[in-house]
Amino acid sequence: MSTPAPAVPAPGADTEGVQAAATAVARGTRLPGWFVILWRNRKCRIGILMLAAFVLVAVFAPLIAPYDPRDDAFPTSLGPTADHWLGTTAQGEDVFSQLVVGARTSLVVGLAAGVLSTLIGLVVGLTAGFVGGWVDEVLSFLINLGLVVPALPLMVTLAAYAPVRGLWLIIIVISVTGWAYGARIKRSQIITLRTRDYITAARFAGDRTARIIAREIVPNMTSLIVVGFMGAALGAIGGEAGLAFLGLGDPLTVSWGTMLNQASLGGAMLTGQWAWLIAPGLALSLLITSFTLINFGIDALSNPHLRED
Amino acid sequence: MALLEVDHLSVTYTPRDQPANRAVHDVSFHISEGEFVGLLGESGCGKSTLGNAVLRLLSPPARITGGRVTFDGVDLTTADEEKLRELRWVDLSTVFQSSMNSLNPVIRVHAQFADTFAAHKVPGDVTERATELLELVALDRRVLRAYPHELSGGMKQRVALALALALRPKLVLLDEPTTGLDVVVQRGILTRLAELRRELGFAVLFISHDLGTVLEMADRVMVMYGGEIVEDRRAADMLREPRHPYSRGLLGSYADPRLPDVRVSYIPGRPPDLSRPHTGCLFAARCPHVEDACRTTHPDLLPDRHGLVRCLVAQSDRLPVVTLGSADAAATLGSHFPATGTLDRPADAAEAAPVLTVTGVSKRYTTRRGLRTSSVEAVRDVSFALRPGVVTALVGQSGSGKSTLARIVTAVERPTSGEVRFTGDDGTDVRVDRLRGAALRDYRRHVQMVFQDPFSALNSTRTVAYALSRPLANFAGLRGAAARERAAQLLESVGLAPAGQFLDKLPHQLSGGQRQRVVTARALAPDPRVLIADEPISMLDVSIRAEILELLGDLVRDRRLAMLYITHDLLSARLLADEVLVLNQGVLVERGPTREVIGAARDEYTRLLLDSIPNPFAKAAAG
Amino acid sequence: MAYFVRRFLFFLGTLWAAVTLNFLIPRLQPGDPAEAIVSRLAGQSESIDPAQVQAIRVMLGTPDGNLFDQYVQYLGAVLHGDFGISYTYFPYSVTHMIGQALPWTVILVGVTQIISFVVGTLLGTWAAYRRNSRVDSVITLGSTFLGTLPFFWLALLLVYVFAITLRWFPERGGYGGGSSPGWNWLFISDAFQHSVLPAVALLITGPIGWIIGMRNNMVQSLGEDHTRLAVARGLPRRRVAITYGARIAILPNVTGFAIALGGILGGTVLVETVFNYPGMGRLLLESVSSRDYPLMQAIFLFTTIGVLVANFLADLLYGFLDPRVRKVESV
Amino acid sequence: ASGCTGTEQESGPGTEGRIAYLDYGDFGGGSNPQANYNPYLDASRLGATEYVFEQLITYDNYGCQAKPWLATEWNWTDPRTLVWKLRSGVKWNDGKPFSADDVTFTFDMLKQHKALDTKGIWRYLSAVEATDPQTVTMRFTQPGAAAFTLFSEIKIVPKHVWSTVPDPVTFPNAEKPVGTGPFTVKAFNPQQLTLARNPDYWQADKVMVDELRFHKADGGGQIDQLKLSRGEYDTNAMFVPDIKKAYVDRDPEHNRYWYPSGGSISVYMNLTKAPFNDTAFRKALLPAFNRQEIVDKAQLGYVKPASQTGLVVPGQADWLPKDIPNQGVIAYDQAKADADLTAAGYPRNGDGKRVGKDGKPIQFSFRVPGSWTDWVQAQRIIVANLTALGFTVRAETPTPEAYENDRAIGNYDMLLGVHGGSCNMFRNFQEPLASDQSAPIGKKAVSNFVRWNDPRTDQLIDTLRTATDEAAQKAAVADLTKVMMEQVPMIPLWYGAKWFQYRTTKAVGWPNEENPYAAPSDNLLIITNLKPAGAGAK
Ligand SMILES: Nc1ncnc2c1ncn2[C@@H]1O[C@H](COP(=O)(O)OP(=O)(O)OP(=O)(O)O)[C@@H](O)[C@H]1O
Ligand SMILES: Nc1ncnc2c1ncn2[C@@H]1O[C@H](COP(=O)(O)OP(=O)(O)OP(=O)(O)O)[C@@H](O)[C@H]1O
Ligand SMILES: [Mg+2]
Ligand SMILES: [Mg+2]
Repeated sequence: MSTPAPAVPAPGADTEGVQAAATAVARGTRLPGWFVILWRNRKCRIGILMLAAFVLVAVFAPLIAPYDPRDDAFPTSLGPTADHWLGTTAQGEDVFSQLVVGARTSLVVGLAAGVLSTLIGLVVGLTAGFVGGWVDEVLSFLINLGLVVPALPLMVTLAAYAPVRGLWLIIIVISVTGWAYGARIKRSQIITLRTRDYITAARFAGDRTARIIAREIVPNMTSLIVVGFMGAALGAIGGEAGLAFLGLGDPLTVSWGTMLNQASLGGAMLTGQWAWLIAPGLALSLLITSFTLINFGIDALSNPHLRED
Repeated sequence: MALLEVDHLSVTYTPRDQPANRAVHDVSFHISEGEFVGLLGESGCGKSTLGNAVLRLLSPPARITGGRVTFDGVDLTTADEEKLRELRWVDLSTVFQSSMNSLNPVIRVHAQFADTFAAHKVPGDVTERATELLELVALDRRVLRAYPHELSGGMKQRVALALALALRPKLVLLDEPTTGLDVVVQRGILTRLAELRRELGFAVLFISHDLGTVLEMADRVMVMYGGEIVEDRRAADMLREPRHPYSRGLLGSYADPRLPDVRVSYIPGRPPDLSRPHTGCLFAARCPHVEDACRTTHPDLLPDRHGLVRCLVAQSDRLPVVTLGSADAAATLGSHFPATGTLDRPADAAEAAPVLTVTGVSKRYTTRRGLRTSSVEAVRDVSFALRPGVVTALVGQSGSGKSTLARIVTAVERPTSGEVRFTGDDGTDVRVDRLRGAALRDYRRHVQMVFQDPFSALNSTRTVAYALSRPLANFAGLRGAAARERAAQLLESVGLAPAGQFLDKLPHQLSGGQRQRVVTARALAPDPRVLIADEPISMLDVSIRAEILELLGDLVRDRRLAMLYITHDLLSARLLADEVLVLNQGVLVERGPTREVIGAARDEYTRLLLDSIPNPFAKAAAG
Repeated sequence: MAYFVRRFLFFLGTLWAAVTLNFLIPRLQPGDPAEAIVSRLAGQSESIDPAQVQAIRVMLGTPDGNLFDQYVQYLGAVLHGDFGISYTYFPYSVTHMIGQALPWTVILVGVTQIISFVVGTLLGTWAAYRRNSRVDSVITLGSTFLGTLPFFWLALLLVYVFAITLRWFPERGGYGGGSSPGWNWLFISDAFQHSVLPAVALLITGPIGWIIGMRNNMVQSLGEDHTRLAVARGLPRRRVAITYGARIAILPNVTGFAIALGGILGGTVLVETVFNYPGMGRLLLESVSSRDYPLMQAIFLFTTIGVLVANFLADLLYGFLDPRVRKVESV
Repeated sequence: ASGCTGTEQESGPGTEGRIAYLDYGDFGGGSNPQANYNPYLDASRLGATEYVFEQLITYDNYGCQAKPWLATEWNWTDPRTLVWKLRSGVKWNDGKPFSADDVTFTFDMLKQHKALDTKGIWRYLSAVEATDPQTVTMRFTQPGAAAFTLFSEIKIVPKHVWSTVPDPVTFPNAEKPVGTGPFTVKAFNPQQLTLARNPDYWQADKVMVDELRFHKADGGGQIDQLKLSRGEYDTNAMFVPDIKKAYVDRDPEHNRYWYPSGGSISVYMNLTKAPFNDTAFRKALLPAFNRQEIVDKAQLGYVKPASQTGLVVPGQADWLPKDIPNQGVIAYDQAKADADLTAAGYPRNGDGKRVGKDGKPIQFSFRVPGSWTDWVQAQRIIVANLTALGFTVRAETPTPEAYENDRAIGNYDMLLGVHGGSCNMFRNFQEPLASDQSAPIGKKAVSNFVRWNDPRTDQLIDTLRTATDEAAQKAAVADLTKVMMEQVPMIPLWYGAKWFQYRTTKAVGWPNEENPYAAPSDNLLIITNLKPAGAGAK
C-alpha cells in the first residue's frame, strides 16, 4: 500500500527494476543502459533529437547567427528578407541572429536553474527524509512554506535587490522559488528508500549517514532526480520567458523571452512582423516540447508499464 | 473428452530489447472433470506463463506461438473476446499468484462480487450469494463491507478463492495461491480448498513450487522444467518413484523434519537460459545421470510406468531405483548433506561461555491508526544466550516477534525493558541496548546480520566489490587492492569461485542464491563472532535453499560463529540448528535441542506449527 | 486525536509563517510607495514633483511605530479581516478591490481549471484505453505540443487572429464599456464573450498535465493484477477500464486538482496581463509594481490561505477517496 | 459604485452641428479603476476630473502662457500679495453659482489636509481671503512669483458639496461630481468612462463635442497601438513604435501626431566621487555622447537632442542668452572629447584605458531601469561612447524601484535622470540644482540627485523664486544656463517626448507643430478649441 504522493505517480518507484532492465538492455552495446531505454521510446527519441538540435544551435550560435544579435545598424522593422530571414526589430537588429543566440540563454537558464533547484531540493529533501525527527519537521515546514509562498512577489523582491538584473539573478530567482516541489517528492521517495535492507546493511558495514546518503541512496534516485531536473529545467525556461515578457527579465541578454517582450513592445503586431513575434514563441515551445518528450522516456525508465513494447 | 486439453502449446516472450524467450515450449496435457492436477517446478520455469496462456490472459510481449487450448470443446486460442468473456469465470476461473494484489483496492469486497455477478447477468441478491460464498471459505459476512487493505493476507486470499468459486466454475486455476502466507494460515486455506473441491467437484490446476503441498493435495502432478513438461504422473506414484532426475532432485530437497534422520539434497547449477537454443536435454547440464546421448538428443515426453517422462535415461530404464522419504534417498541425487541434529555436536559447544546474552527483553510498539493509538507487545520477557559454534533457531509464525528480536540483538532497536549483553574476546562486557555512535559501530564489527531478502539487501546500483569493501574499509581498514583481495577471499569462502568473475557484477546479474551468498560474505567481512540470519532462505527456490543452509552450517563450524537462525520453516531449522526457540506472540513457549523440540514438541503451539507442514509422505504412507 | 491536533497545529504554523513572510516581503523591497505612485503617474520621461510625493506620503500616512509594532498591528488587523485601504485605489479599501477582482478570477480560472481537468482526464483515459493506437499518439503528442506553447504568446496570437483580425471576440477586458456589472443578460453575455479568448488560451495549455498524468497512471493501473483478474472474471472491457483503470488512476490527480483549485485565488498573472482581465493576477502585479503594501499583503494572504486550505482539504479528500490511505498516516 | 448603463450612440453628427462623441484613450485610475472624482487624489482619480473641475488659470504648457479661466484677472499688488478677479456668471453643474467662497474654501481645505495639497501650494501661501464675492486675495510668506504656475493645476471644488464631507482625503466624490467644467460624468465602468457636455458651461459655445468616451487601455501595449492605428481613437497619448508606418501611413490624411518636448533626460554623475567631482572632467565629456544616435535609435527619432543649458529648445528659446552657440545643443565629437580628457589630466594608458588622477584605469557603472527598454537602448549607445574613450563601464539594469532608491540616496556612479521641462523656471532649476534639494550620500535627496552644491547657483535660484518681473527672471535663467554650460552639473542628452496622436476625421483644431497653442496635456484648452471636421458638418 503506497502512501500517496499527491499529483505525482510516484516516479522512480521501481528504480531497482529500472537499473536491472537498463543494464540488461544495454548488454551488447556500448551505450549506457538508460540511454538505450530512452532511445527506444519513440517520443523520447524525437525529444532527444530536437534537444540535440537546440544544443548544437546554442553551442555554435556565433557561427550560425549571421550578425551580432545586438547590432542595430540595419533598417528598422523589416519583414523577412533575404538578408534578414526573420526581419529586423524596431531597433534594427536582426531577428534571426537573436533567435539563434537566444537558444543559448534558454538552455543555460534551463540547465543552471535545473541543476540549482534540483540540488537545493535534493539536499533539503534528502536531509529531511533521511534524518527524520525534528530536522524533518523543520525542513518539511520549510518545504511547505516554499510551496505556498507566492512566487511572483518573491521573484520581484529578489530581483529588486540586485543592482544588476543579470541572467544569473534570474536563474537564482527561479531556483530559489522552485525547489520546494522537488524537495517534497524526494523526501517521500527517500522515506521509502531509507527503510530498505541495504541501507541497514550499510549501517552494519559501518558506514556513516552522509556516505550512505551519497553512495547508497542517491544512485537509487537517479531517475527521480533526472525527472526532477527535467521538470525544473522546463519550468525555468518557461519562467525566464515569462519574467522577461512581464519586463522583469534581464534586458541586456538576448533571450526568447526578451525577444517576445520587445516584439510586443516594439509593435510587431502593428507592423505585421509575424516572424518576429512567432519565431521566439515557437522556438520556446519546441524546446519545452523536446524536454517534455524526453520526460516521457524518463517516466518509462521508472515505470516499466510505460515502456512501449 | 477431457475438460481442458492443451495441445502442443508454445508461448514466447519477445521483448523489444532482449532476445526472445521460449517460456513455454510444446506443452501438451489434459485435465478431466473434477481432477486435481498439480504443476510443479522451480521459479521461472514457465508455470505462470502456461497458466496465463490457458486463460488467454497473456499480455505483450508474450504471445502464443503454437498449439491450441481447448476447453470444454471450445478452442480458446482462437475464440473472440465476447466468446471468451462468456466462458470466463462461468466455467473457468482463477486465483492469481499475486492474489494479495488481485482485488481492486478502492472498492469494497461486496462490489467485487457484484461486479462479477453483473458481468454474467447472474440474477438474485448479491449480498446473499456473496455471504454464502464467504462462508464457504470460512469468512464472516462483515468482510463484504471491507476494503481489501483492511483484510489480512490470508483473508484476501480466501476472498479471492471465494470469488473464483462464485459462479461454480468447472475448472479453477490456482497459481501459487498461498505464497507469502504464514504456514498456519496456508494450512487453513488449503484444507478448506480440499473440502470445497469435494463438495463442489470442480477441477483444479494447482501451480506451485512448494512440492510438499502439491504432492499432498494433487491427484496427478506435472513437473515443468525449462518451459517443458518433464514428468506427468499420479501423485502417489511420483512420491514413490519419480522418474525424471529433476523431479528426483526437487523431491530430494524436501524431507519431513519430524523424521529421526533427515537428509536433503540439492541440484547444483541453475536452470537453462531459454532465450538460447539448446540441443539435447535441457536438464543435461545439472543431471547426475547424464549420458552422452542426453547432450545431443532432445527427449520426448513418453509414457513410462503409468505416467509420462521426458528423459532418455529413464526411458531406457537405466535410472537407479530409489524410494523417497528414506534417509538414503538423497544419496543418489547430487550434493547432499545431513541435518546437524544427526551429527555429533562438538563436545564443548554447550558449555562454551555465551557471547551474547539476552535477559528478560520486552518490546512494545505503539502505533497510531487514524485517531486511535494501539500498542503491540511484540516481544515479551525473552531470555536466551548465543554460544560460539552453536546455531540457535528462532521459529514462530509470522508476526510472532522474530525480526523484532533480531533488531534488538543487533541494536537496530532498543528493548522497552530487559538487557542484551555482549562479551568481547577479551572478556569485556557491553550493554548492547545502550550503545550509540562509535561504540555501536564497534559492536557491529562483532555482530553482523544476514538479511532475509537478498534482493533488497543489496543496493542494485553498487557492485559486489563495493558492497564487500565497505565493512572491510570500516572495520579492517583495508582499502584498494588489499580490500579487493580480501573480498575475493570472502567470496570464495562462500563458494562463489572464481571470485574475480563476481567482484564487478551488479546484484541483478546474480541469481538469488548468489546474491544470498554475497550478503553472507558481507556479513562475514568484519570477521564477526555472532551472526544473525533473519529468514535468509525464505525467498529462494527449494534447491538453492539447501545449498545456502549447507553453507551457513559450514561457516558456523569452521569459524566457530555464534548464530541466531530465524525462520518459520521447521525443516531448515531441523537441518541447521543445534537448538530451537519457539516464539508465539512474543513469548518463548518452548526451547531445547532441535531434535527434541521438533521430534517431540511439548507445547501446543509448536505442535500446531509442526502440523502445518504439508506431509505428502504421511499421505503416501497412509494410502 | 493527537495526530489531528498536530496536523492542525502544523497547518496553523505554516499559515503564521506565510502571513509573516507576506508582511516582510513587501517591506524588504526597496522604494517608497509614495514615490512609486508618483513616478508611475509621471512616466519615465518626466521629472517627479517632490510636493506631490510629499502629499501622497501624508495621504497614505506613515506607519506607526517600528517594524515590530507594525507587525503586531498587522496581525491584529488580519485577524479582524481588516486589510486597510489600498494605496493605488485610495480611498477604496483593499477588501473592496479584492471583492471586485475575485469573481472574475474565480470564474475564469475556476471554470477553465475544471474544464481542463475534466477534458484532460477524459482524454488521458481514452489514450490509456487505446494505448499505442493512433488515438493515443495523437492525444499525447498533440497535447504535449499544444500544452507547451508559452501561453502569454499564445494569448497574443489569439488576440491578433480572433480579436483584431477576425473581430470575433473583444480583444481585452472582462466586459465592454457599454455594459455595467450586474446580473443582467446584457452584462453576462458581454462578460462571456470577453472571457472566451482568455479561456481558450488557458484551455489549450491547461489539460496537458492531467492528460499525461491520467494516461500514465491508468496505463499502470491497467497493468495491475486486479485489472487482469477483472478481465479473467469476464467483466466487460469498458467496465474494466473505468472501475479498474480510471477509478484508481484518477486518485493522485484529484489531490493535484484540489491544490490547483486552491491556487486560482492568485489568478493567472500572464493571461490576465495579456488580456487586461480584471482579476486577481493583474491586481497582484499592479500592487507589487506600485508598492501597494496593503493590497499586496492581502492578495498574498488570500493566495496563501487558498493553497494551504486546499492542501489541507486535499489531504482529507484523498483520505476519503482512496480507502487505502484512510488508516495510514500521510507522509 | 458604478454609473448607469451608457447607451451606445451611433456615430454621426451630434445635436446642433456638434460632434456626437470622441473616443479618447485611457482615463487613469489603475488597471481596475474605481469611481473617483476627487481631483486631489492624484494616485487614483479618473481622467474625468480634468473636464469636470476647473482652476483659476490654465497654462499653455507649450508656450508657457497663462490664460484666464475661472479668474479673469490677477494682480501682484506686492511680491507677497496676489489678487484674483473671478469670472462672473459661472455656475456649478448643479446650478449653484460659483463664488470666491468656493475658492477660499478650496485653498483652506488644502491647508487643512496636507495630503490634498499635491502641488505644495501652502509652502508659499500664508492666507487666502475672499475680499468680495468676485475677488480673492492671497498672501504669501515670501515673494511668491515662483508659485504662480501652480494655480493652473489646483482645481476649485464647490464649498456647498465639500463642506459636508467628513474627510475630503477619503472622499471619492463618486456620485455625480459637482464642478464648473465643460463636462459631467455620464457613465462609468472600469472599461469605459463617458462624459457628457455640460450645457450650462460658462463657455458652452466653445465646446463642440457632446460626449467624450475614454477607454481603459493596457498601458500602451500592442492592442492599444493596433486600435489607434485602426482609427478607433480620436486622440491618444502613448508610445507607438514606428508611428509613421503604424499610424500615419494608414490614413495619411487624418492620422497625425505631434510629440513636443518635455523634460531633459540627462546623464547624472555622482558629483561626490572622483573623477566626476572634477569640472574639467565633466566638461570634457560634453561632446562624448552621440545624442543624435540616441535620438534616432533608442528614441526612434521622436524626440530632439537636448540643450546643455537645461532649457527645452526651441520652446523656451526666448530664455536663452544669445551667445550660446547652437542653442546649447552639443555635437558629438569623440576626438574632441578624447583630447579634452587628456588635457584635463585623464590620459589613456598603454592599453588604451583612460586613467584617473591616481593613475588607475577609470571604472564605473552606468545604470538604467531594466524594464525601460528605450533607456536600455540608450544605455548601450552611451556605454559604447564611453568605452570608445577608454573607460571601463559596467552596464547595469536594476528594477525601477531599486534604481530610484539608489539615485535618491546617491548610491551610484552614473545614471540617467529627468529634470526641467515645465513652465516654472524656478522649479526647472531648483529641483535638480538647489542645495536644499540635496542630501548627504546615504540620505534621500529630494530631487538634487547629483548633489550639486554651489552657493552661486543657490543664489540665482533664489532670485528666480522671488523675481516677479520677467527681465530679472530672464537674467537669472541666463546665468543658470551658463552654470550648466560651464560647470556641467549634469549632461542633458535628449528631451522626453509628450506623446500625442490625433485624428481629424471627426474633429479638427488639435494643437500641433503649426499651431502649438497648447501642450497635449492641456485638456481644457484643447477641448475648447476643437471644431467639427469639414466646414459643412452639421
Ligand atoms: N514480461 C516478460 N518479458 C520477458 N520475459 C518474461 C516476462 N515474464 C516472464 N518472462 C520469462 O518467462 C519465463 C517464465 O516465467 P513465469 O512467470 O511463467 O515463471 P514461473 O514458473 O511462474 O515462476 P515463479 O515460480 O517465479 O512464479 C521466465 O524465464 C521469465 O524470465
Ligand atoms: N516498527 C514497528 N512498529 C509497530 N509495530 C511493529 C513494528 N515492527 C513490528 N511490529 C509488530 O510487532 C509484531 C512482531 O513483528 P516481527 O516483525 O518481529 O514479526 P516476525 O516474527 O518477524 O514476522 P515475519 O515472520 O512475518 O517476519 C507484529 O505484530 C508487528 O506488527
Ligand atoms: Mg509464477
Ligand atoms: Mg520478520
